Amino acid sequence: MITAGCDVGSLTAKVVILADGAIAGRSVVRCGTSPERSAVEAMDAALGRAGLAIERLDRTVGTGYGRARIPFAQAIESEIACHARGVLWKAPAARTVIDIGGQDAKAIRMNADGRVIQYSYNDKCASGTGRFLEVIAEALEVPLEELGDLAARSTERLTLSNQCVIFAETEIISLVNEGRETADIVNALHHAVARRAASLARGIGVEEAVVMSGGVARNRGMFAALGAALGCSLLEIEDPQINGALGAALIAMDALMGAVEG
Amino acid sequence: MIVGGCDVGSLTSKAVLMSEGKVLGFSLIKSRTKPEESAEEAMNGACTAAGIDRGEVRFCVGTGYGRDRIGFVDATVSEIACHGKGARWMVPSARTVIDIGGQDCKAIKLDAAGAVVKFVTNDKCASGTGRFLEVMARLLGLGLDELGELSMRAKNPVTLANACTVWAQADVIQFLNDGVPIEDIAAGINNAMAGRMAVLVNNLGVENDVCMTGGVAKNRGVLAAIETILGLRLRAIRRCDPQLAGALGAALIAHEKAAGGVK
Amino acid sequence: MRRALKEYHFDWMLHSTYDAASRLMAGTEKEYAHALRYIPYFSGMLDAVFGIGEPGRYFIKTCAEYLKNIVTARERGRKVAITSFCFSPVIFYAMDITPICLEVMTVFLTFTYRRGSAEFLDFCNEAGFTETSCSSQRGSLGAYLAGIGVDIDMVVTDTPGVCDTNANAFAFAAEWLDRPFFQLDMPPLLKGERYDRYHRDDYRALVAFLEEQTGTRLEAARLAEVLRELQKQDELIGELEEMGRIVPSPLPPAFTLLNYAARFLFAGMKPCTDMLQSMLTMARRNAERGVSGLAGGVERVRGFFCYIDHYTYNMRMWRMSEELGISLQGNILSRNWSIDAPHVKENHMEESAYSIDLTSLDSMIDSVAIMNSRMPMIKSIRGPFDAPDMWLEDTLSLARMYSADFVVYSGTPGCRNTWGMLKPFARETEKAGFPTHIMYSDAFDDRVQSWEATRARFEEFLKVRRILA
Amino acid sequence: MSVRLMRAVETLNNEFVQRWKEEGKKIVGYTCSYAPDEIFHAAGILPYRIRGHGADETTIGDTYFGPFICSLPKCMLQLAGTGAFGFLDGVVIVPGCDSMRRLDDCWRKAGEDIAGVVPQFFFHFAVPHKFAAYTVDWFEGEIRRLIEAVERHFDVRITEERLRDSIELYNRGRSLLEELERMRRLPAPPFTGAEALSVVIAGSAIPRDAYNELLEEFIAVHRAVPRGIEGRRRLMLVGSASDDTAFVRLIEGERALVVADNLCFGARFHNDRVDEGGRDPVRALAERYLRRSDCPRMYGDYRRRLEILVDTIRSASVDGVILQNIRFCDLHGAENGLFERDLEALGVPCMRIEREYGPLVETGRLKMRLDAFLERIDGQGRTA
Repeated sequence: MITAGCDVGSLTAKVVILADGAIAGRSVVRCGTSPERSAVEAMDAALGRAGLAIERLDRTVGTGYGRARIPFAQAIESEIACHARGVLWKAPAARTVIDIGGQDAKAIRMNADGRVIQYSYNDKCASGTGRFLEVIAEALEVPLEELGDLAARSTERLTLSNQCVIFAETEIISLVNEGRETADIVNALHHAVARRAASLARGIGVEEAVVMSGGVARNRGMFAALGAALGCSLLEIEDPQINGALGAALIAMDALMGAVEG
Repeated sequence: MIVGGCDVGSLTSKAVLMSEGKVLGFSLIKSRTKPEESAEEAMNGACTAAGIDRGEVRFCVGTGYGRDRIGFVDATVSEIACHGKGARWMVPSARTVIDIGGQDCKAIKLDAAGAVVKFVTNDKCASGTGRFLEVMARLLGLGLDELGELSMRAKNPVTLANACTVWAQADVIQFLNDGVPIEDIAAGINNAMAGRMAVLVNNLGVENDVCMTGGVAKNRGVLAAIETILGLRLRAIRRCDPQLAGALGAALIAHEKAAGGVK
Repeated sequence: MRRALKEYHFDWMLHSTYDAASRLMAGTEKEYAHALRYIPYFSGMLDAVFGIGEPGRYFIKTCAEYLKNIVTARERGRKVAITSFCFSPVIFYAMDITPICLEVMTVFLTFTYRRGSAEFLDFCNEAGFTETSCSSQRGSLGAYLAGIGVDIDMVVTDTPGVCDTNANAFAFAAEWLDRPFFQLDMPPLLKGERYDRYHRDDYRALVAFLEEQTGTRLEAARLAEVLRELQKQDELIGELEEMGRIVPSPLPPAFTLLNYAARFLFAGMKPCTDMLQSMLTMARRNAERGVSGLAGGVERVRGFFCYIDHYTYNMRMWRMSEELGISLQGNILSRNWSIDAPHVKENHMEESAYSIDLTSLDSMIDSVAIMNSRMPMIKSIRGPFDAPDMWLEDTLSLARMYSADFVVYSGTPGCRNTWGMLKPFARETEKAGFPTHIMYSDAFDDRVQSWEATRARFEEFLKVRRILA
Repeated sequence: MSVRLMRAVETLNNEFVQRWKEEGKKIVGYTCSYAPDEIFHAAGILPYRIRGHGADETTIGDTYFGPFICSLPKCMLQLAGTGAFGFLDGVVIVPGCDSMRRLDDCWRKAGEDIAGVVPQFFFHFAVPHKFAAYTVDWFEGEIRRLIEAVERHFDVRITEERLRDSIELYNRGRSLLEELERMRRLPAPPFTGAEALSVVIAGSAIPRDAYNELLEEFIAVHRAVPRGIEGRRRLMLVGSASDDTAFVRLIEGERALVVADNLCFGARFHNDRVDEGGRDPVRALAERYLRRSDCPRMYGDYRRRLEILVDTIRSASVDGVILQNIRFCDLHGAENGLFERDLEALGVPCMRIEREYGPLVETGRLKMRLDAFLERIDGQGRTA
């Protein structure tokens, strides 16, 4: 049985191909303005890695912001369900999932069967998103991927109070103007985003083990800051960026198996 | 007598050199992380453009976020006064100035003599800033000027969440995904921006003539939308790039200060 | 506010629209379609309301008449008062004062204007009013501040102690328009001699204020007449509320809206009784046939709103409910706290309810005072959310009684009052077994969150929480 | 500036609080200036005004409060949730506004998650929104309910005699603060607005008898100052609760002086007296605390508040007024709009600012606007 999950987010599109319960191919591509094209591009890349033709896929599930526009998906699922499903597969002990996505952050609480008990999105106007990190990285002229390493070199604790992305950018510029170290600013940024995500999770109740899902989890500084904000250690999963797509592929698999069983 | 104005903003930095009421040269650069470096680069650029030596500048006024970090200026003045002054030079009949900068926007009311009578700035939310348009344009894969051009062709502009830039983005993505024509989204973006500006201007109490400065003044869509909402025509700026208003005003104030003796 | 908008008189515009609509029902299908070409945006709302049959037509007629009263108040020598939705209008009718309920006018706006209330909202900010305040008053208030509505004689509100944003909007309006202002103030608790006395003292001060403004005395006979009609209405509402318990519910989702109209526009007036009567007839017919009040006839799930419904724009919320097969079991604000109301009896909440005593002018004023203190929001959303008689208790008892499958919060970001306690509140409703969805949208302002996004999030909730597979 | 006063502003658990606790005495915190200090003092309890000072994040605040809520109660909850108010034996929530009112709900709920952050004595104290004979009656009843609750919980007696003594002591303090206010308005004030605000705030966290002594000392020292501060623009600060002296320092900079304010942490806190001659001290307290309706929470009383402002502007020779409000503060957000309209019409330059409560960061934007405002007052840019 071969299934695929396609997660078209606001910044990147991801595809995971599952063949008989193992990841056969994966891809991450940067989104253009057309979700269709991004989806196709990501799918082609993943198929290429898996050495498969699209006809071989038994079922594909789409998710993410652009889910309704994925041309080859047979079904669509919410990101909430996909992230929960993906995490459960990789870390069965997980009960709380935090995903800091491009446009929004989500906290999900689930039971042992992977059923979503409660979830919440970031509050309106909040800055705890991946987009926030991106804007600031740009303002600081630091590549997004390097934020984590940079924060590790921080020596002084700074506080960022602005919740608005744009005004936080101004706040950061004034910190730069004051001659603050970039490492300290980045560290403060991570903690600011982490604190917002932690409040979000606390609102629905945090149950361990906690897993951070989504691309931002690859940022070591962010990962550590979230643990600190929650006051517990996070369970690490491999390749968190493709977790949503993986969840979608798993849900596709579940559906086929359910159909067989039924 | 050659005087200079240097406007170090968070996104762009500008320098203008003037002599006897004429612009000798200017430069407009993307700001660097350190304002002193931005100022140096901008001023050197302006000198090169004017073909003069830095030493020839008799008096220089600094303005913008980084104004206190510019080493070479003789005095600093707030952006509000500089934009008012600069706009006045561009449009001598101006009584209301709308300036949309990268990180904030302002509406300034001038008296007959050109002094600032009152001003309002947007400190509530960044959705009424130039940065908002920039983020949106990139999301649509457009240049800032294209955003303006395209929006003029809209048939059914969308209504956009104007409360927050991030959330407006989420809406834009949703619209893109729903297959809404890009010009309708572009128009929605410009309308949201114009709507926020209009509230600011009306709160100040609009008085003719009205002109608009700052980078966004180059966006035809926003201009048109503001004109529609305010129900008046904006005076066109032709004498120089509207984005230079702050630096220009600083240079004009430098001239006054130098002529009147340093206060 | 654009100049073009200022060229039209706001209340007349609404009045002509609803008046024309109310005439449409007499014509043929073809005439209806033809007439709607001239008010295309309004058609979504009209289709939905006329779609529910006779009660919908009564509703439009009631709205038209309410608006007509407003635009003709001056020529009829009536004083005009701006007031709030949670303020019982009976006292105005008994004293020949024409009320303008700001929140209802805002709802009318969102139903009628394509751009909704946006420019009116913005005008308030241009006038110096804070942009973070509630959109429900700001929407139509903008028109009165801009001077394109009828001339106002006084401002009367009853939200101090309950909702700052609301009370503050009325205080601002009074000052800005330079008109006499009266507030009924609400203590944080509801029951007990000390609270009753305060409610009564305060209401007597209101009556004195209204007498001073109108230069006439409140007459016992007039008040009795209005209250008798109100008693009839309370009975009808009670029966409708009882029928809402049936599974499937015979009540169409839009009945919530009609119910509002009954309480907030025309309480104690004849047209409102007719509308309620017609609603009941229809509900009974559905119940007899065992069908749901939903257009499709099939109820898939039942939802209870813990605050208000989502108005913005064009009845989309109700239309979506029809599509998805969701019976809306009303909300906290659509509840009537008459002593005979089914939920009052069921939960033994007599002390938190009101009864009408027609014995004397004094007894009637006392009755109205207590009734007013039991108006929607005024009753349930004053003290701490988990105190007796307050938001949580009311929500849970009603959600249980009406067999709701889930609870939804919809409001406005301007609602400091509910957003201040919403997270702990939702935690409690979840604990009680009700999946709870929080909408981040604004019921009156599309610009806060687009309807598309609001709907997508809501459907996601129904799916992820496995309410609607 | 007295070091002891200064420390009481900067430290929540200040030396006076510590000593008070060491003596085994009780402290009750309250959230708004409508709570009558005298009641607690008469019970031998230290009344302590709860602030949000020092909270540099609001993770706990945001867990319970929604997003569209004033940052002041969020900061208060943040501190409470981290145990910073562990020295309080009781808390009185005064529903000054909706956001503050919900501190009741949120604080109690935080107590379910974080052990020990809700003191046993937790009291919701209501204040009517208008002044009339029957509202004073009701408020008097509410004060009596508070007295009874305090007596029962802390096993104390609030006698009429002790209450009269407390009223006298606090009135004495009010007179001293009035003197401070008068000195502030001199043509050359001997201290800055930031200092003046510090002195007033300190009073909300120090036992009143000790505070009165410190105040007398402060006044005496500054009376002796040969030359006050001259040559600055004179500003008045109006609006939402602010106990941030750094904010005032930023406003003052080198060119301005805040010579008057209308803030509930400032001058609003101490104007007016409690009647000492009346028959019933509780009635006198009800009258004073309700009548002194300088907060826009008292709806329909705008004209009176405008008069207070105009009087102050005249007597303090104010050059410009800064109307600030915390984001989501509906009350001041609306009233500032009216003040701006009416004061500008009288020729008083005004500037509105919206801000967040909390650590003063990103001062660049604010500084630019303050500079522009001073330039406007100076009439700079006017070409002859």
